[in-house]
Amino acid sequence: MNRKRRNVVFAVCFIVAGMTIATTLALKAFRENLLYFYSPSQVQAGKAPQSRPFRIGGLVEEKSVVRNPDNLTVQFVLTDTMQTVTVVYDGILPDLFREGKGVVANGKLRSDGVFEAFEVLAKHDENYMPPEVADALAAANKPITVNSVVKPE
Amino acid sequence: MLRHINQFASPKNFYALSCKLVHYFGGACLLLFVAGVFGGLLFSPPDYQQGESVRIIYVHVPSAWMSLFVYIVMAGAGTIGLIWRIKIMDVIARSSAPLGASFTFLALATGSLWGKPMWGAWWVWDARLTSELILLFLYLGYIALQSAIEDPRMAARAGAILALIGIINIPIIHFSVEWWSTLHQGPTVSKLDAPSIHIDMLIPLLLMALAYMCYFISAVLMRARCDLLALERNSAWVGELIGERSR
Amino acid sequence: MLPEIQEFFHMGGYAFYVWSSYGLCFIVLVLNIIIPLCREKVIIRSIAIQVHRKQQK
Amino acid sequence: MKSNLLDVFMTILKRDLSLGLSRSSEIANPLIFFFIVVMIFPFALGPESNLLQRIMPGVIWIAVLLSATLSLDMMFRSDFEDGSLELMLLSRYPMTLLIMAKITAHWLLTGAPLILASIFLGVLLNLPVESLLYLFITMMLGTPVLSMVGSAVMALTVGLRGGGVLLALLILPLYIPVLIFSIAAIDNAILGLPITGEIYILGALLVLAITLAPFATSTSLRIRFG
Amino acid sequence: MKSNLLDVFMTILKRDLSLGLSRSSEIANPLIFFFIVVMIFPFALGPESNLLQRIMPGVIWIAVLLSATLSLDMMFRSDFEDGSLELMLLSRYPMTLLIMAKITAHWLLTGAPLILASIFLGVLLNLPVESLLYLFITMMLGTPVLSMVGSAVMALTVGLRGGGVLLALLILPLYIPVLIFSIAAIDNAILGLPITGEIYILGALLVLAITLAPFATSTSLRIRFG
Amino acid sequence: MYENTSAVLEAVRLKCVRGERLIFENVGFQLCSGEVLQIDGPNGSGKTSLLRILCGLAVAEEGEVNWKGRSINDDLAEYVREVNYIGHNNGIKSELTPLENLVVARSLMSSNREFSLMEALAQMNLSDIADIPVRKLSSGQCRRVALSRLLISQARLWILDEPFTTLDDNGRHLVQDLIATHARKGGNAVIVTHESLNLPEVILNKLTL
Amino acid sequence: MYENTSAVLEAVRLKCVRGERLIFENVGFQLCSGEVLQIDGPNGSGKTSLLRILCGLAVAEEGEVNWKGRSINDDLAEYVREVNYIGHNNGIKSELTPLENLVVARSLMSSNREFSLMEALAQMNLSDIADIPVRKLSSGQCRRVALSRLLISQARLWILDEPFTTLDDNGRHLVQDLIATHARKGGNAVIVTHESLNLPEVILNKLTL
Ligand code: HEM
Ligand SMILES: Nc1ncnc2c1ncn2[C@@H]1O[C@H](COP(=O)(O)OP(=O)(O)OP(=O)(O)O)[C@@H](O)[C@H]1O
Ligand SMILES: Nc1ncnc2c1ncn2[C@@H]1O[C@H](COP(=O)(O)OP(=O)(O)OP(=O)(O)O)[C@@H](O)[C@H]1O
Ligand SMILES: [Mg+2]
Ligand SMILES: [Mg+2]
Repeated sequence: MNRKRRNVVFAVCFIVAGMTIATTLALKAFRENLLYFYSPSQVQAGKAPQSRPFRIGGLVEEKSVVRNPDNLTVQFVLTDTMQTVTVVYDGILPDLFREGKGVVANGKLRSDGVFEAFEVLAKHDENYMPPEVADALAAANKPITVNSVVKPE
Repeated sequence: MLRHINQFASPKNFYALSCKLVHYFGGACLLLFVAGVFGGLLFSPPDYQQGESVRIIYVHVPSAWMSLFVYIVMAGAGTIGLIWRIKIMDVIARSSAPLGASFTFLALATGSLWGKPMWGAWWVWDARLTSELILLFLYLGYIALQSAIEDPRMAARAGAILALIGIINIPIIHFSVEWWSTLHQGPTVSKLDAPSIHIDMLIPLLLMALAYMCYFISAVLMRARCDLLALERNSAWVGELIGERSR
Repeated sequence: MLPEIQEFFHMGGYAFYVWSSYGLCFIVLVLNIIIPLCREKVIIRSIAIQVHRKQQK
Repeated sequence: MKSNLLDVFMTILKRDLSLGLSRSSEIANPLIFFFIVVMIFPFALGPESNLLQRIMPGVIWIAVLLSATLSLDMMFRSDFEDGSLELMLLSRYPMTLLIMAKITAHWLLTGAPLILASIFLGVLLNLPVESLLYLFITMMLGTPVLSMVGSAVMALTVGLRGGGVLLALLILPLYIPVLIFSIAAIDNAILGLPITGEIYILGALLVLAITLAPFATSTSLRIRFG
Repeated sequence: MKSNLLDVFMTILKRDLSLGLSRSSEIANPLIFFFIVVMIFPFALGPESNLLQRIMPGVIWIAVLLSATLSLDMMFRSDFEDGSLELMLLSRYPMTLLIMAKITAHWLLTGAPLILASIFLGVLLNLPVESLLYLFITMMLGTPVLSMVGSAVMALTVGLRGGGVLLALLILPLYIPVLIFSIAAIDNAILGLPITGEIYILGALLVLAITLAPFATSTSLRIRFG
Repeated sequence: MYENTSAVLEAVRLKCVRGERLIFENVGFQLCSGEVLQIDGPNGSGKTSLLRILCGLAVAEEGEVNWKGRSINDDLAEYVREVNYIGHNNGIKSELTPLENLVVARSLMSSNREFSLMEALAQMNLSDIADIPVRKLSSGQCRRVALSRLLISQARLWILDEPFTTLDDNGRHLVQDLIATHARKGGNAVIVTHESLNLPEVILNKLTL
Repeated sequence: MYENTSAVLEAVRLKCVRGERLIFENVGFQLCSGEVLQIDGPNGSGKTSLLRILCGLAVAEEGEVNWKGRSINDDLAEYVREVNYIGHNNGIKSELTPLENLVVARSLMSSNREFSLMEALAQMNLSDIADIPVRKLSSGQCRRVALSRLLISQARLWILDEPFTTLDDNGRHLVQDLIATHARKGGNAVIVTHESLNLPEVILNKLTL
């Protein structure tokens, strides 16, 4: 019995130690950024890849959207409230594409610092409410709670 | 104590009980579904951004929740069956798997159908979506393992181990939106502070969630009943039961 | 009345997405009820045959 | 007692190594399978060198994954079939110890050669030096995880009909995280981005596997016999 | 005698089909393996949709190849292990006939479902219609060749240790011509180029396989027992 | 039908080499119609190897096997129709039931229609488990399924490698009766076993390797 | 060392269910130090299943097995040290030589140092082939390799499933002698066989399933 108990204790210690190390490592990893997309600040800081496609996410700056009347080309500015990046895109925008709302664009950085997107995805927030309520809130000048896209570094 | 539970959980008693429960939960499920679907499609308002497409929330979110919940049930029941050797638990774990796979499939499908108009893409490889897809594979693997092992007791115990290995995936799915920057939105309802969803939308959503839950309970009991009959086909009580019925 | 119904089915332009979501859910959920019902019938029949055989013996 | 444990670990390790070496096909075959899978891609995709350069690290990792999966079979099957596993279960040493020895042997026989082969192929295919370096690092962290997760799942499926493919089905979803983070690390490394996050995660996976795999395996084996 | 031959062909065919169906995992597993291999690529290569569109027909064909190879195992191994093959060799019918029945059963159990699955995945992945059409045609011509070449090689390796991977090793080089011409056909079709040449070659390979495989297989089997 | 004096099965100066080792040489015997040959010998003396040569699965290093006066290699296909070999391996599929196994076996061999398959199984005491997959049977039950092939075969020459392993007493008697009946009808059998056979009214030859 | 009157191994009302079928129930026996139990019964009566329960590889549906008065499941790890099980399968690797196989086997079990491994092989008449891979041996030779584990083990309880299959007469005598010697030294053995055992000076109990 004694030996058996010792074995069990040993096994439990082993597992607990292992789990602890694993979680520490995992937590450390989450402190680094495992990115699904880059923010404009990171792009401006030169942390984004130059030669190959990547994703960039941020808010569409108010009144920055310029549509070319001849074709579908659009140009707009992405911001994370600290830095901005200009994006050009040729295609149909998703329904949730609004000024002041979050988007994720997939494409390449041109040498002139403009981001050429081949896909634009709308990132929406976690707020759900009827239009009237939203209007009322807007009228009361209350900001609709923080948009999760913006995570300034 | 254990003996008491065991007796209560004897296949015969369980069979009788489950017949009743299926009726109750089935009825409740039907009512809730009707209320939820009407509430969701007719009475709830459109969203200020997403318009009418927000109505997909009433099927997507419950499916997604259930896909996680059923996995926990499956792994939990399997573990209890593994440790205390309660046959009923094994049967419940085994019958949960196809349902869980269905819910996962629904979450993926309705999510895609929602993502196309809202995000502009059917599918992206972000953490939430990827881990949910892995969940589907886990369910399928569990089902395949069950069908590959002949001996039901051994199959149940092997399945429990597999389910336990895979349970690491559940917190990953749930917290992925906070750990990584995903395209998928963050928590709306399951936030600890006030949910950021209007009450008119929240009510049908919760109704649907309840309906799914009742549906799961009655469906899993129905499957479990089949499995029990097949497992215990040679035992006395099944013989009596069928004998009475065929007469 | 009619335009209202039409509008309802139109779903603000999202008809395809909304209705196929609900449709898929309906199909899958109903299938998950029907399959075990059929299986139960088959099993009960086979057990009945077995019981019958035993009684004859 | 202590030295005894080490002894038996070494005996099993030696036994599995000499078994593996005596049927040399067991080492050679996964390797050759690996080469073939990697080489098939240029055939299938045409010789566009840009495209190939872009996808090759990924393809190499996938090929490693597939051939590691296939080679898992040798870890338990023959022992199961000829009754050696029963002997081990009835031995006087804890099963977990024997399993650790078997996992180590398996990694030495398949993981290590696959790493060398990947580097070799990488050089042949003109991959940039960073790719190679991080291919090596991620594989050093990743392939032991494959052997360990593999042993746990293998123990569940050993002796089942159609086991090979069932195994692949069960195991690939568990491998996918390793794959994703490894490839993300390589890609980032090529671009000069930080990769500490990915490396931490791979490390966490490795530690997790080391802690859990022996126990999961021995439990599964007991179940398969129960 | 004629009808007798047909009888025994049908018996063996039925036997193998019901064996395959009774262990339903044997059909399902290669399929799922196939799905997973195809799905792994987007994980490994990232979500660039252009790139994926470009390589997906090739990847699908490779996945078909790999899972067909893995499923070959079921054609002879169990028959070898339990002595059924000896029984067949000692039967009063020509071995080639029995082998044709076995090959047919194998194709029905694996080739046919894989074709359907490829088409399904192709639709899921948004492949253009021509790709799909020619994927289908090349697979109809190609997968029977896989089953037949596979049976011949399988017969040589059956019962050898590490057989699964050895088999893959022997067989993949033989499959590569099928792969190359099929993919060339698909690529050309997408570009609007004529593809009759490739189709003829695939046809020729099929006829060649039909003529030679049964004899090669039965000879190899006799050698393995000799 | 055949003269009793001329040998039906004849082995002439057989020599067997496995790997590099000589297993046996100069082995020969003659069997006339209705005779049974029992082969015995210490472990590793080459009994199984000899049987495989006799039924054409392996080729002898030297010497030859004659069937009705002609070398079996002249027309192997013709010869194997007259042979029923049951080796160490049972040759049954573990996924199929005993009944299904017999259906396949019958379609492969020259069967006699004297017995229905169920009758054959019943005679081997297997009727209760005729519908259970073989994988769920015990070792002795599997052996019985394999041996029930003897009942439905029309082959004239039975070649049996340790048929009694894992059989219980009842099974041993059954199989010995089968062999005796077969021999009395003019058939032949070559049997490897370490036990003493009890075959009334049958000429039993012995060969010790 | 142990009193002869108290049971060393005791099985109490064992019940075994495989799949859905009841194989046996209410099976029990007691073995005192130095006694041997022979288990017999028709094919499929559950002998192998019983042995696997006795050595802890399988769990009985009901009932329990006691070793020296305590249930074996209390400390399975302790119990299995005292058990030497040789089943239908030989548990030897076909790529290794008999000698290498024994080396591995010895490192896994509580071995006695009375014999060197070569001596053990010699006693089983295997010294000529000690260095040939097992794959090239005949079925009886393989069985002998497995059985030579008995010689080097210190286990007190031997559990043997049809140990005599494919052994020649010499082999049978050898193994019976081994068992008798083991029992006379106070050890126990549980043996499934259809043959009658000849163990001089040993108390032989019989159990028929
Ligand atoms: C294929 C695509 C998608 C998948 C696989 C998916 C998966 C999931 C999962 C697994 C959950 C449950 C998370 C948890 O309880 O921890 C969830 C919740 C949710 N999803 Fe999705 N989803 C997808 C697309 C979408 C889209 C396009 C939207 C909206 C535009 C959306 C909105 C939501 C909402 C509102 C919740 C509830 C969050 C909460 O718990 O409060 N999903 N999704
Ligand atoms: N895996 C299994 N699943 C279901 N039933 C099984 C299984 N293995 C064996 N059985 C059944 O259990 C019973 C006992 O089998 P067991 O192998 O113990 O018999 P046995 O007494 O050793 O017979 P034998 O003398 O033929 O070796 C048999 O009737 C068999 O059909
Ligand atoms: N594949 C092989 N390669 C080389 N030698 C072999 C091979 N198989 C068997 N042998 C050798 O041939 C000899 C005869 O083997 P065989 O199986 O014919 O013996 P057996 O008389 O049937 O013995 P048993 O009574 O043990 O079944 C043995 O000494 C064995 O070592
Ligand atoms: Mg032999
Ligand atoms: Mg037995």
